[in-house]
Amino acid sequence: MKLKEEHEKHAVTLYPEVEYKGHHWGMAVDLSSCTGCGNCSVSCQAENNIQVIGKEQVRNRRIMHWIRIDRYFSSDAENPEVFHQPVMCQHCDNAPCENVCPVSATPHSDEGLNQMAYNRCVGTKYCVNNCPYKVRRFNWFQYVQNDEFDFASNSDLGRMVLNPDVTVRSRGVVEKCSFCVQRIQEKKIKAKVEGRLLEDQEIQTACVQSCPANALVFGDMNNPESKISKYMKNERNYHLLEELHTLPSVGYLTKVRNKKA
Amino acid sequence: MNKDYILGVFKDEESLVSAFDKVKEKGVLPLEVYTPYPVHEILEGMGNKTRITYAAFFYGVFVAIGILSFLTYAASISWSLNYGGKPFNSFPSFIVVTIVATILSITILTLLTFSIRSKIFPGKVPEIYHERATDDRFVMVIDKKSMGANTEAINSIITEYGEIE
Amino acid sequence: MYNSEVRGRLITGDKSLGQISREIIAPIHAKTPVWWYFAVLVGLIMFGIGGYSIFLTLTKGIGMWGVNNTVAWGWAIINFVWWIGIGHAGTAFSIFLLILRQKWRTAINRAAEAMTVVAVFCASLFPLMHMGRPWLFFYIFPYPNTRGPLWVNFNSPLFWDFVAISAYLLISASFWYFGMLPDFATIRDTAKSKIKKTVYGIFAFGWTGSSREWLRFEGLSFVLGGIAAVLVVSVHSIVSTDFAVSVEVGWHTTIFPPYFVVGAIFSGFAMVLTLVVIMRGLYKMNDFITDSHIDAVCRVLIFISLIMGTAYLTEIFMAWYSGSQYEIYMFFHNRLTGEYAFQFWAMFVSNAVIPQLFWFKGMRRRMWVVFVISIIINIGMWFERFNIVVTSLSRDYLPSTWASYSPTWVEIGFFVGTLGMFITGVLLFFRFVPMIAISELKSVAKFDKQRNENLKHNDHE
Amino acid sequence: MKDQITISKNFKLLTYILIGIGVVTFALGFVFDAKRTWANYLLNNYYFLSIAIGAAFFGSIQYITNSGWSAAFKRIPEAMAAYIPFAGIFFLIMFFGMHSIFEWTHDEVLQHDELIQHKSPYLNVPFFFIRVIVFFAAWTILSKVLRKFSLKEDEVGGLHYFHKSELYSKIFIFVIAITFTLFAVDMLLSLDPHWFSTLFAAKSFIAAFLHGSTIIALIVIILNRTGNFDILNRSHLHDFTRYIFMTSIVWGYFNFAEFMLIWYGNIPEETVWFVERWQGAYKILFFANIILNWAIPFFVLMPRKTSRSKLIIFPVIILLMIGQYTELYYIIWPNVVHESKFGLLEIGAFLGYAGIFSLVVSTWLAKASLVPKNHPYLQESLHHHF
Repeated sequence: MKLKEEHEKHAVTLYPEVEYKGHHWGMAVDLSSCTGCGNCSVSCQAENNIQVIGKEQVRNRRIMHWIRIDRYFSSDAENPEVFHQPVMCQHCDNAPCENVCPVSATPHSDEGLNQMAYNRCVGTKYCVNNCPYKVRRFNWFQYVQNDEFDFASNSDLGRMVLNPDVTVRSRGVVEKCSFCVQRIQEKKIKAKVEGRLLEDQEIQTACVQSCPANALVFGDMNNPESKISKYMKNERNYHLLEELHTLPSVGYLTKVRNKKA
Repeated sequence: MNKDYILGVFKDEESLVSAFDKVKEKGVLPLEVYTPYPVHEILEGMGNKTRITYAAFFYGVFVAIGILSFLTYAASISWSLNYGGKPFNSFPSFIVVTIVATILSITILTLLTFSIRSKIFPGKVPEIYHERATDDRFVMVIDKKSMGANTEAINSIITEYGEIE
Repeated sequence: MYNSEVRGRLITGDKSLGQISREIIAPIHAKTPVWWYFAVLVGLIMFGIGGYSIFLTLTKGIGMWGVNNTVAWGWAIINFVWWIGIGHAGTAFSIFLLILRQKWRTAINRAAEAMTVVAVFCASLFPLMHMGRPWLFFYIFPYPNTRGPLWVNFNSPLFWDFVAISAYLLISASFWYFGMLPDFATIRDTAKSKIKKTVYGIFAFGWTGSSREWLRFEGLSFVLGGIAAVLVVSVHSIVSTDFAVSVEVGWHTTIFPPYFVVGAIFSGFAMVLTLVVIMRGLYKMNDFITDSHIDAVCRVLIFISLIMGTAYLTEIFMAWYSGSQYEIYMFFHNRLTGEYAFQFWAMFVSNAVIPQLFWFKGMRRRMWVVFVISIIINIGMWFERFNIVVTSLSRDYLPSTWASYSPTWVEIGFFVGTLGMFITGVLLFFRFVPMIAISELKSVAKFDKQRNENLKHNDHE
Repeated sequence: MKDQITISKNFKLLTYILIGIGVVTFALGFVFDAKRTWANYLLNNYYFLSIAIGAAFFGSIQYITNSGWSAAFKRIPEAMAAYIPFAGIFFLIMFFGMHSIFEWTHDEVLQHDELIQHKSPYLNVPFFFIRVIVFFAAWTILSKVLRKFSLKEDEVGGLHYFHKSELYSKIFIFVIAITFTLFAVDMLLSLDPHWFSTLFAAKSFIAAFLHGSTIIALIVIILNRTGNFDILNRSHLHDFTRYIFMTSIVWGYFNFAEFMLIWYGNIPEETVWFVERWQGAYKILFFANIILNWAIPFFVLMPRKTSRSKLIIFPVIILLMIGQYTELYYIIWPNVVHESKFGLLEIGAFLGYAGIFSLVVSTWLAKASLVPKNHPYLQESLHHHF
């Protein structure tokens, strides 16, 4: 873990880090468990009404799904070793995408979420450029009720499977992983109504819920007892592109392989 | 033509300036001088002063302070939002906006001041003494009353360098 | 005292003041030549293509362009920066040469400023149209929101851009317009036809040329000049912050603000040169825009070209010196040799190498060479923006997101449309507005006379 | 008007005393606190070299822009450029202090630091001194050539040497632009071998130009006070202050641009330099730099009246001289001395160098006619008025 110490030593900043007094949502991915099955992408797509855009647009590098799975190959090319890394919005506390938005469409919440106000977005796409992880998605076309995109959202039946808790984004708007904010709010309200504190693991985002390998963990990083806090303190934990000092709320537990010496 | 004044018309800058200086020596200040381009001796000699630069400076100072305080108010008091962990009062960022917005405001205000003070605005009907004053003639307008006893002398000065019309 | 033996004459042909006015105004009074109608038609057709492209973009979406999730800014932003760079010439020309007291500027600055206004207008279309929802562009105004105090983000370089470009458009237009008041008055007073007298009379705002007016006019030019000097620098610096404040490799570098300003002036001067060479040829203005004027612009271009070359080398050197693997990859594996290496070398050669031909007097005095090189610089500066915008985006931090970019015809059509707009705008300028600042030219005409010891310098300040 | 100036005995004596103070200070300094003394050595070397380079640049710019007004004063930048070879010798002597000044010269650091290993093809002692020698050779030769043309022009007249000077000025500007930026990288940027900024060299360059122009104006004013430059009128002063004003704005602009972009990006590899300088006395210096080098010249020299008055320009010049010092101190100290110490050592060292610089410049000024003869723009310059 020399690299990590190195980064921590050099993690110098010109302004103080923001303190999160209430919750501070975070996610961890155990790369040792992840098999790259893509279940998280699919469940996210179902939960968050993500449009199906067809292979032509995918070929044009205009994918819409909020989690993508990056594959890294190493060792020899004939029989490579591979590991999979699901990359969703990292909800950086020093998010480069937020401060470049002219219309305040993407501020940071008090709970450490990187939010999108779809109504406010005018689609300058600067945030898309300035995200070092490239996890922001742009609605290049109107995908709903458009004959050129004759997929789920072009028929009445198809639109009936939309999740009513999540808005459908219009053309020209940027969207991205919200940490399933609708689920967070639902559980928070439920706990409040019942007059109790939120329990750890009570909130499950769509990807966490559907991961067959339990590689994904979601929770409150401000709660020292939570599973996520333990994951974050794990010595295997690192952040993607840590050297940019974006302070992501997503941690990755590095992959461990058993190899002959 | 109204005969309360005489026009001295000159062909070049040197003649105008020489005649102007001599007329002034006689203690007579022309009503107005019309030239196709600014002649500094005349601008100084006519004794008018413009405070438009000072006006612009003060516009600049007030606008800059105003904008900077507005930005600070809007971003850190009225509705403070966290953008990427930047402090609410992002002073270095505000400087940029302040500079440009100040420049914009100075320009608008100075142009307005200029228009109002010089009475220059679209559709104004100009008072033209001599048609060629904007082309190739330098025209001096002298009030007959102000000449008094010097009428003869001034007439001869003007005819020496140019002509009377 | 102006030493015209060493410095060369500002106006050839020993013209009287009356001749100066008449010869410059001649195109306005003369019958419109046939080529003019033809050229306007070409401009309008190009503008039509642009209009159709904008229509498609508006009705179907930005997806009509070649941009994608990785390279989210494409031709639109390249062209925006390119146009705004060209738009810096006019003001830079008038202001910096005024500060350096270069008297030869008087023959060219009007054309340069006109070009500025048209170019900035062309430029401003791009950021508007490249928005996903351009009909909501007013969200960028910092007005107190009706549902509560939601202000805009003052940290955003795009907000700075918005303020800067509107300021620039307004100021360059008014700087240009107010400079023309005396000339409009000249047209009004020399025109024979009633209609022209009235129309130009309205444009002249009742200017008479009295000493009081001149005094305030000088004060105003001084203020506007001083402001515009700061503005030119700050506007393009702000455009550069669109890139430089990001964390993208190849964008985030501290040299960007001055580098963009210099680049803008470079491309602007090149465009001025293109325009002036055309203007000289079409309207026989050789007596006012003499060979030594062209020569002077060329020499400025050598100087700026050297600065550009130094900046390119600094960037490359610093990329290596930084020891950052991303920087090294960006410069040595992507820009210098990668997919867009052609664009990089096109930029380097046409901006830093080819203008060096201007060291030779023979090159500076051959109009077709000057014309060709000025066009090459314009193209080279376009490639510079391509190099910055696309190359950096296409290969950023995580290899999984690397993507290529090529424009669709809609984007190209949009660009063609602005070119058409520019051509039409410039042609209208040639036809209806005195293309050389008459009063300023008159004020320097005297320096060509043999005996000018007694004359004082009459700078507009 | 006399053709040549003579240096008064008192002035010479004064420079000798100053040099004496400097020598004593350095001698004592090396005994008691060698590291800090080497830091002083670097600072003052760079300080006066940058002024000389700035002046040489100023002289060349006048040719390139065909400026007429400054023709009568061109001997001053020429004399200041004569200091360049002396500075070269001082920089070569710095060989003995390399370890005290530059972290990257330490072998044990080099072994553990990958970043410095990466840079070592460029940052190594032999190549460093090869660069120093090449740069100084280029500057010395070109400035001597320009000086020679200028003196020849006095004798011969005509336009031949004028055109030659113009050509060489262009070359000189190009050479200075490339070499001085690399020089600033070597001397200042490499003090912190982990940090980089593309604008840094350009900023150092503009600082040299700013302070070079300032010192030219200072010398002109002093010479005028001693009755040598009767031709100096308010328009000349205004033009000098314009140069100071403009370059000061550019300096402020560069300084702001560099800081703002790094502040905004907040990437640790870049912020580290500022974080080190955002504590204790350095933070005060951060603002002092801006006030001295930008704010005061900007607001004081903006009105037409103040920029034509010697009484007002003089204190601004003094403040700018302090500004150059604080800026270099701010750059050098955190990396070399690690503490913000200021005392007799710093004052003595500065005085010593000031003595040498004044001696060199005055000697060269006295070598030729103070106002050039036969310069084609001389009449324009003498009758300068606006």
